[in-house]
Amino acid sequence: MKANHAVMFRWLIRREVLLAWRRKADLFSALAFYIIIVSLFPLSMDPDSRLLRSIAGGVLWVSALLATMLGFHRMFANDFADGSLDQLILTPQPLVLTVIGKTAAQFLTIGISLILISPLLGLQYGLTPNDTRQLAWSLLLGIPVLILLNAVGAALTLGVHGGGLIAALIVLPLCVPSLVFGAGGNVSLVGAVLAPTLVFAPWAAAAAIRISLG
Amino acid sequence: MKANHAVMFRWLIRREVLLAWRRKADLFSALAFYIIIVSLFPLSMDPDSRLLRSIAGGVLWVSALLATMLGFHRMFANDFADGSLDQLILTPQPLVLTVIGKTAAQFLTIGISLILISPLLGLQYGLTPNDTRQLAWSLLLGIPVLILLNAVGAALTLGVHGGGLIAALIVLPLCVPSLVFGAGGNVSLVGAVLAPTLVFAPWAAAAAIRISLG
Amino acid sequence: MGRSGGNTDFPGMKRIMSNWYKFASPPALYPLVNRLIPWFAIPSAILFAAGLYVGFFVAPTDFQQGDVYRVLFIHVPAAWMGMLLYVLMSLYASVGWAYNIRVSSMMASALSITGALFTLISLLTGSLWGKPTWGAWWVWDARMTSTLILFFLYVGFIALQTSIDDPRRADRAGAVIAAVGVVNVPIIYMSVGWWNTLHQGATIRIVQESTIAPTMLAALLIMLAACWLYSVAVVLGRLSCIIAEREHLEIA
Amino acid sequence: MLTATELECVRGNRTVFQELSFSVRPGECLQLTGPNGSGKTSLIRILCGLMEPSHGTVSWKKLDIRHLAEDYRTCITYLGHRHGIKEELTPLENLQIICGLNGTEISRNHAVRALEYMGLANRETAFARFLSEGQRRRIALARLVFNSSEIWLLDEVLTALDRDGMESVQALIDGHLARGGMAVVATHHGLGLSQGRFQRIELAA
Amino acid sequence: MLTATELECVRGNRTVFQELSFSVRPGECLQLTGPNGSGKTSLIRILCGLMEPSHGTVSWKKLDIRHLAEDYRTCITYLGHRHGIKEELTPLENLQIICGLNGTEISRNHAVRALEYMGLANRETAFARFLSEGQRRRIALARLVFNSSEIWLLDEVLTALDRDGMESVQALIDGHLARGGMAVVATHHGLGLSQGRFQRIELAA
Ligand code: HEM
Ligand SMILES: Nc1ncnc2c1ncn2[C@@H]1O[C@H](COP(=O)(O)OP(=O)(O)OP(=O)(O)O)[C@@H](O)[C@H]1O
Ligand SMILES: Nc1ncnc2c1ncn2[C@@H]1O[C@H](COP(=O)(O)OP(=O)(O)OP(=O)(O)O)[C@@H](O)[C@H]1O
Ligand SMILES: [Mg+2]
Ligand SMILES: [Mg+2]
Repeated sequence: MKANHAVMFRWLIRREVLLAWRRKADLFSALAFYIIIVSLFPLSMDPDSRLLRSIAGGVLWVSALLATMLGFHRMFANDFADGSLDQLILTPQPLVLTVIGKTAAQFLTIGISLILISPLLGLQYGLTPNDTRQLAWSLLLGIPVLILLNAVGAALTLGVHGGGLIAALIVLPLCVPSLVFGAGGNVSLVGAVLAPTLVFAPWAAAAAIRISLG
Repeated sequence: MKANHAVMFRWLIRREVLLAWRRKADLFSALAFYIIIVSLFPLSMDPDSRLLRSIAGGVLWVSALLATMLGFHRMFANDFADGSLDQLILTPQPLVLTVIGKTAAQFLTIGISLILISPLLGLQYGLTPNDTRQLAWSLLLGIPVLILLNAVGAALTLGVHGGGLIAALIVLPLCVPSLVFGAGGNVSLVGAVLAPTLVFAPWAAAAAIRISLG
Repeated sequence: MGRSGGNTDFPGMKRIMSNWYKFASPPALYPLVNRLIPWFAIPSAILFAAGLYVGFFVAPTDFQQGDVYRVLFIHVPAAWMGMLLYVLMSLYASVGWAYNIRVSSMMASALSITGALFTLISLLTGSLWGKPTWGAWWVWDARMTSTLILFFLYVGFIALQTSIDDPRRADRAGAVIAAVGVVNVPIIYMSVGWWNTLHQGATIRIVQESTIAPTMLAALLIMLAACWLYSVAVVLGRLSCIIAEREHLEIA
Repeated sequence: MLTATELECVRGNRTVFQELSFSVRPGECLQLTGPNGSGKTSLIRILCGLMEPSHGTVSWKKLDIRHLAEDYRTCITYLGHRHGIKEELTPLENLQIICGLNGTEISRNHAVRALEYMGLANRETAFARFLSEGQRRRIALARLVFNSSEIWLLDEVLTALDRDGMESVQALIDGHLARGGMAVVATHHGLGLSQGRFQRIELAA
Repeated sequence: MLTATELECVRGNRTVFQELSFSVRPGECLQLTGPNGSGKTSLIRILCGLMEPSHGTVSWKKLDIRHLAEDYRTCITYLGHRHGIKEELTPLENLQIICGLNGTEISRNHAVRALEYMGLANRETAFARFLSEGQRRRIALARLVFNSSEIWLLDEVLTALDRDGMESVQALIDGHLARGGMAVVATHHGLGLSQGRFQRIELAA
């Protein structure tokens, strides 16, 4: 049996990526959203470069956080609504693996594209190449945390009306540490937050799904 | 026949409000979400009062946009998914009235509560009573714009054909002017944006719904 | 598969559990709970009276801040209770989940509201206090900020539980989020502290009188005890309501 | 009289049906049968004006429904595959609201009686979320009990219903025809209708 | 052998069924009937382990399925009211993915043949969104064509299907039973099965 897990996992990833591709719209709107939010601030305040540079990290991080929020509560909700979540749960694969697969796919699609576009947006704020590099790194380590936490929130609110918002409520406070460290530009601390999240969040999410289908 | 429109409209409002009430969680969490986002920004930057005051407008507006977006893209999607949108369209009421009714209900529930809470949040950013008043006004005029534009977007994304992409790319940029004016604290310009939106958006949304159901 | 408490998988565990279940069955506890309430309610009322009296009339006026500082007698205990109750809540929730003890889960729900309330009070009194002392209703001081976030954690928990209408599911979901939350609390406090020291400019050190007058200390301690008893009483009260509601639900 | 003339339906790039003409007279029931994907749903949606035919017209009392718009919508009752039942509402609320929205308000105890007729006695005030598939379907159908609109357009109306369910629906349609109403019903099950003139259109795949 | 002992199901605050015990042997089909809301769906979800019975156990080859977990899941195939078909995917993709996810990969032209068997010839590459209700249902059912798992759990399997559809499904179940498989089928329609031993449980409302 075990031998098969690899195969199943590959199919899971293929499924998720294919779906993401067919739903380009979501991906693009998340990106567009990110870009607009980030570009808004310079427009809405006096363009004093020192001021801008000092808020750059914060704005980019919070916007990234929000852009991830927008899509991810649908991570399980769609599958729940059309019954394919039942099917995913009934695959011989342990549910944790399924969760990991889905989050990984999310990271590979939205996550990566957010990270890739950030340096460009950094330019708007006159970030030095050095700051930019630091920011990109912190996002690279931080966004997985955001995604994983979102997965837990999404799983807990399955089939709950207004699930998206409630998931956000639950998740946002938990995102504070990575937000603070990331925006503060302390990459290593973000990594320190990532490690335990990687280990525990998938289990929490899996448990949450079981509970929600109870 | 015409006599009935009033009755039907009352039932529509009753329906929407009842649903909103049953989904209290939605409303409540939209608010909490708004508050949390607003409070997160300072955490991601240097909390010195001058800086905070200068970004306050932007932060409150962006957060308001989000709080509306997170909830409202489901505005028609729910009704579409369970088939009750068909029923709404087949009522003797003109579709535009239905759209107006739904958006009005949204404004009366989530919209108002967002506006009411904003001054409090202004305190966190050390806004002067004067700035606060200005901000509240700009939100009062601006949030309807956001809701209406979201309605159009939601209508376009119904059934998630390729329309989703178009919707995102149309609606988000359309939000930018009100965002910029509002965040910049220019109430009269926001009003200038509101007027045409009030006139055209409902028709656009109605048309969009027809298209999506094709 | 629905049951997620791994413990139920050991042979024999089921029996123990079912005993627990009988032992801690809500209906059995209901009368006991109701009988306990006054034993905490009355003393807390007395202590409140005493504490407030000492705090507001006996304790000397602060030479720096004048009489404003007396808010401290409400503010500080409230803040502490807020933090304490969150930990308790998570504990009860987790136990209720792992061993499938309904009362324990109900206890968690009961605690969440009271905890949130205390945290809110500490926030409000804090900012009431902040206005005269710091000249601002709100200051992004580390302690205040982390209290605010703690409040958000409470709100998330409550929102989740109220939005789920199947009580069993609400309990379990709450347990998950409470567990995740309590693990995060220290990290959050640490991060906020780090952030605050990162931007020294903004930190307002709450000036600590080198020596608190003994009467002040007494008042503070009395108020603390009063808050304790109050929480126990209120939580038990809420618990009995929850039991009544749910059992009634199951009878109907 | 409801008349369809030379209807053609193109979905995507495939013609589902063409040259479809028929008319339904008062007291008459038109049954649509045909294999999956033969166009029953499409046809019904065209008949209520939810979809545009790619060619041809649907007319009601000699007038094109596209021009009649609201005046036509007051005359029809449509039930689709997806029965717009709100899970957060109770059967009672669902029923009263849908009636109110159609300008035919219905008193609480009429509503209760309708639901009882559909076998939902003493479940009127449970949230629809807690009801089974068939029970939800029954809420949607309860709308037909006190319904006096001239045209009923029912898609897969018997899905998910048990025997009694089917019978009571058939009884409803009978009564409607007897009152001189018209019905267009798409179904895979035979409709055991006693009353009323019949007409069957078999759509080809 | 699949055995259920003293199952009890409580939804919300009402007991749907109690004291339900039965066992299904290889080559045997258990048909669940009963009025709407009698607990067919609940029972099937309990049998696949998606729901916890409030009391009682389900065991497979004498072992509680709660402990078997994955080993049990490899043996079952479940189709529910909501047939987990992704509208953004083509029938082909849907089929291959669901099979792959269950560790029973299926070659492209096997998939095509399965879909053809379910009457979706030359629709394999249209998006499921563009298919009719029944056609979507058929995609989900195509999974059964080359399916060798021992237990089939089918809820309302004949819904929305036309005559041929029903017949081909019945043929599939026949074959499955003939191969010594087991099936639990909830349906309101009679199952015209020729082969295999039978067993019917009538759930009371
Ligand atoms: C974990 C939460 C909190 C704890 C444990 C806490 C504890 C304390 C304590 C022990 C004092 C006594 C003053 C001292 O000697 O340090 C104090 C003072 C004060 N607290 Fe808090 N507090 C908390 C949150 C807050 C919040 C949320 C606010 C405002 C919103 C606030 C505002 C103040 C103010 C203005 C003072 C007086 C500062 C001064 O004495 O100069 N505190 N707090
Ligand atoms: N989520 C739920 N919460 C509470 N009760 C529920 C829930 N879902 C279903 N029920 C109740 O459980 C009973 C059984 O539901 P179930 O869906 O199993 O019936 P069923 O036999 O499948 O009906 P149908 O033939 O209509 O599909 C019904 O009376 C229903 O009211
Ligand atoms: N949105 C769509 N876009 C393109 N083609 C579609 C769309 N919806 C359905 N079709 C096609 O139109 C044809 C008719 O679909 P329709 O739903 O009317 O069939 P039906 O008779 O209702 O089938 P069923 O008995 O399964 O309900 C089908 O072949 C289907 O593939
Ligand atoms: Mg159809
Ligand atoms: Mg069922």
